[in-house]
Amino acid sequence: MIIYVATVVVIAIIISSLIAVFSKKLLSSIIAMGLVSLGVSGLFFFLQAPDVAITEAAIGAGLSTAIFVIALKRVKKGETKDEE
Amino acid sequence: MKNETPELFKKIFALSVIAVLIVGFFLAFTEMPKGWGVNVNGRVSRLYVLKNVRTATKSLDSGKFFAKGVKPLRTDVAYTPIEFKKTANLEDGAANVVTSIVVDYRGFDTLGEVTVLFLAVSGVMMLLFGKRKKERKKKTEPSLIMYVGTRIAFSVILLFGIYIFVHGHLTPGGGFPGGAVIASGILGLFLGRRGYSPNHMGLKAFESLSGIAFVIIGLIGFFSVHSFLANFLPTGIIGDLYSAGFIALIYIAVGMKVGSELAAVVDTMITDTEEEWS
Amino acid sequence: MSIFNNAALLIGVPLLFAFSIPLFGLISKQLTKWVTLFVIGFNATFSLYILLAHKYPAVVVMGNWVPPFGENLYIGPVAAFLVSVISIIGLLIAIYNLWAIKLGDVTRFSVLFLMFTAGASGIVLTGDIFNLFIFMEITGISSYALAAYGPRRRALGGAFKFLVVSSIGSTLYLLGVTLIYTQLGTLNIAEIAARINQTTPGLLTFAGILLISGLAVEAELFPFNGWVPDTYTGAVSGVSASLSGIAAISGVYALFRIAMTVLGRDGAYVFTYGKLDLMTVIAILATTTVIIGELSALSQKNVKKMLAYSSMAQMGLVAVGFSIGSKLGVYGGIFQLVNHSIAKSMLFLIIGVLAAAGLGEKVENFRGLWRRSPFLSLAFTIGAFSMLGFPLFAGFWSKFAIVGASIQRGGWYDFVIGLVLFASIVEAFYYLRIVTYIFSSTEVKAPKIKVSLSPAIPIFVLAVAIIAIGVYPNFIGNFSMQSAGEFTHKMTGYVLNVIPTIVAH
Amino acid sequence: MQEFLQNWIYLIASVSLIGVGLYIVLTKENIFKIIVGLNIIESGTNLFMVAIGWHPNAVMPIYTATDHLVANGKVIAADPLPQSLVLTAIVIGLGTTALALTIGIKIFEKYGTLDVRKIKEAEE
Repeated sequence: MIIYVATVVVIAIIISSLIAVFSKKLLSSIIAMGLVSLGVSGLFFFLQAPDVAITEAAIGAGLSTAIFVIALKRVKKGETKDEE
Repeated sequence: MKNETPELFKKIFALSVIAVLIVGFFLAFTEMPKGWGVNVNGRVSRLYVLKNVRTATKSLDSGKFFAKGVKPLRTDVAYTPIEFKKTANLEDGAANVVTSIVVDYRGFDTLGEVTVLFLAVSGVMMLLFGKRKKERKKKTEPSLIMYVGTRIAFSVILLFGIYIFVHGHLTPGGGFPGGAVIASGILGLFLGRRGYSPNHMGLKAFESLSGIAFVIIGLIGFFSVHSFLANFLPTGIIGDLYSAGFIALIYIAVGMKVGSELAAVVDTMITDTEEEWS
Repeated sequence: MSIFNNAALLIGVPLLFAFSIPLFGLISKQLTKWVTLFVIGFNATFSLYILLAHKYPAVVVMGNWVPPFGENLYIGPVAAFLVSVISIIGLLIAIYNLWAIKLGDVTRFSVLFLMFTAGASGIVLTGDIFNLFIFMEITGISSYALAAYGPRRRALGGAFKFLVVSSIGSTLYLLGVTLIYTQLGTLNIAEIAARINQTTPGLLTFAGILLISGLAVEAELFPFNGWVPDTYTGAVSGVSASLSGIAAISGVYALFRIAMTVLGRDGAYVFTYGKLDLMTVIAILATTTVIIGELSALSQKNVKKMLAYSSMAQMGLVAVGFSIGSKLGVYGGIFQLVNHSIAKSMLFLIIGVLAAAGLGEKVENFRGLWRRSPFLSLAFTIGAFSMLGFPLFAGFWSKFAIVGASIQRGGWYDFVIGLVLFASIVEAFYYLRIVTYIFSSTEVKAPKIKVSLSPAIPIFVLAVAIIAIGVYPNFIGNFSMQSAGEFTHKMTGYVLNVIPTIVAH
Repeated sequence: MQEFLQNWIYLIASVSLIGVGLYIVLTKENIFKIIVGLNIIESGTNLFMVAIGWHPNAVMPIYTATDHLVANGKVIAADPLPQSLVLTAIVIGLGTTALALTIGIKIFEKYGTLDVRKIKEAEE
């Protein structure tokens, strides 16, 4: 049964990765990237890998995104939009 | 119009690269064991799960390990039942097999990994080196609740981080997530107080000393067992807090190192600096 | 399997000191450069001891877990030889850095440079396919940061490009490792090498493509070498020297350790794996690299950029030598690799000294250099002659060996003769152009360039090494020949030394 | 259906993440966006590596109450080796991200833009 839940999570991950591609604002693509990491860390739980899940949640989804936002704040004076 | 053509080419190029990659992966996936086909017993991990590498080593010495041509007989290695909180003196006493691989069986990788993080942090600090700018006019002062709350939360988060890396050999977690948790606590302090700045000397000392501790633990193994990063402590009863030999020690060092390093990254990135090449 | 665990200190000691350099930095910034110097000096001495006292072939067991269950380092002829070369060049560049690196965060620069050298040695030493990835990342991360160091802003663009290309490369490598692990269930290079025939052909082909394209980034082969000119031009000269002198060695080593030992067949020539003739693919890529690199170098006005393209072309030549597959060809490749490292790092160091003296990087700026600094002019000329393979200079013997190998191999590999000839002629064009500029006289009185002792030592030592190898090639050639044997005969040269009982019938 | 999903879903997910990330890196011009792409590629790789060690009957590779990691002498736990490799890869990814962002910040300070094309123009 759990595989169906995993499938839903996979679809959510792919959608948020597409948001990261097509979003015009940098901040939202960073948030989408964080969501991808969070979803992947959820999948790690389904894959019986709690160690990896905790690490991915703390480092990949948490700190990585935080560092991104901090860095974005430093360059915010200029452009925040991804110019297509 | 002039600008759009290279864009289009770029997209087509990217899509074709990705298409080639997907086809290749599809071919590889059809041939590789997946889902129901995965069998851990043919892999070297079986020995790690059974904590029976020494027996396998002995059969390797007598030439039995690769008896059928060059196919290793990992499934033949003896199985001794391991019972939580009962079995003592295993070759590696960590209840969490992932931890025992990360720190013990493949501890050298972890030393390298800590080094990679250290180098990345060194690079960040080298590139953002310079005179610290004066804090710009604050737009919003965090509220009193935020100020007090982050300070209280910090001690709780710190304790939680320490818990994670001290229990790395028993429960999921370990040095890396523990360190990351501590660093996020420090990040909270930055958010809660404008102009907060940790003790740089202390961070630097922490970072260096914990790294040195890791290498020295490795060197103790080198001088006592004559193999770098060898587990030189008794492994105790599986599941006990005092078990698994040097795993807890290494994870404490790793946790402190990762915590202080990530805190240093956050600190360096938050503070505006002015470059100086004089 | 003979065990020589003391060699773990080649990695352990640099790590210990790298972690403690920030503490030394609290005392004095200048001290940290000396610490780096002494640690790399220790590595150089120790590796030379291993090489000259013939302590190889030996296995270094990590964590007391014997291969293939734990991680190990393997010291064969290749590792002993290349680690010595890497450490000695690293030592010389560290001496140069004493003078060159004065501004900015010197402490962190020392950390990064030390681990850059140690990581490159680690790539050459390691016997585990995932550990190789870790060392690639150690070398990679430190080189991105080092490449971005410096007051010039174009350093940053080059470093970023390098970072992106290289991280994608290492991701591809990791995917390849994972694919192989699914079928063989091991990460030990020796065991994978012995059992590579047990993988299915389609998976092996794809995994091979992934591994090779990941490793070709550092080895500067054609579609993956877009970063080279930008990074080399932007970086500080000492860093360019270490990239071309140290990272290139480990990059080529990693590529051919995987292509020949892991994926290859045993014996003199290396042929198809799966559905793909990997060596032919590498030969084609390498040939393209040579042609593109040489032609691009020809049109450059900026000397540093020209050296970067020339470096690319030379790495292509090295790869061509390896891809011939015979012992002589691999010998030529390794010899060429070492010669290139010596000569190219010296040329970059000279550019660094000249830049500090206020000389620009344009070709015209070299006019009349002979009057201003005979020492640097002579050294540059020696380096240039070695690069283009002039007889009695180091580069001649390696190019000669590659040509000899292609004649011996015959078949369509004869084209290599033409390729080497083409490369030499084009190189003669652009290097001799600079040399004629150097020796042409100018009317304008320019002040003499003073070279202080610490950059002079490495330039002098490297120039003498080029002449010495050119006059007496047997010393280095002997080690190159032993190394070539390890590459071409993978069972007796590598696998059986690590796991002696692997084919016990 | 269930069996198909159990065999394929994680692999499909990881390959699509790698593909999406590569698309970002190859087509986008903004430096921060390229780094986002690198991160997504890395998530995909990590997922792939863990997925190759999992089978539908797998249990966590942790000895807790009993020795149920082993049944009839056969290991039924999920493969712990790729998991430990992924732990390493995640930390390395964080290091690369931090360094890349720093280079991005410096580029912005010196060129005033994050657009790769404009940086190239400024050089020439």
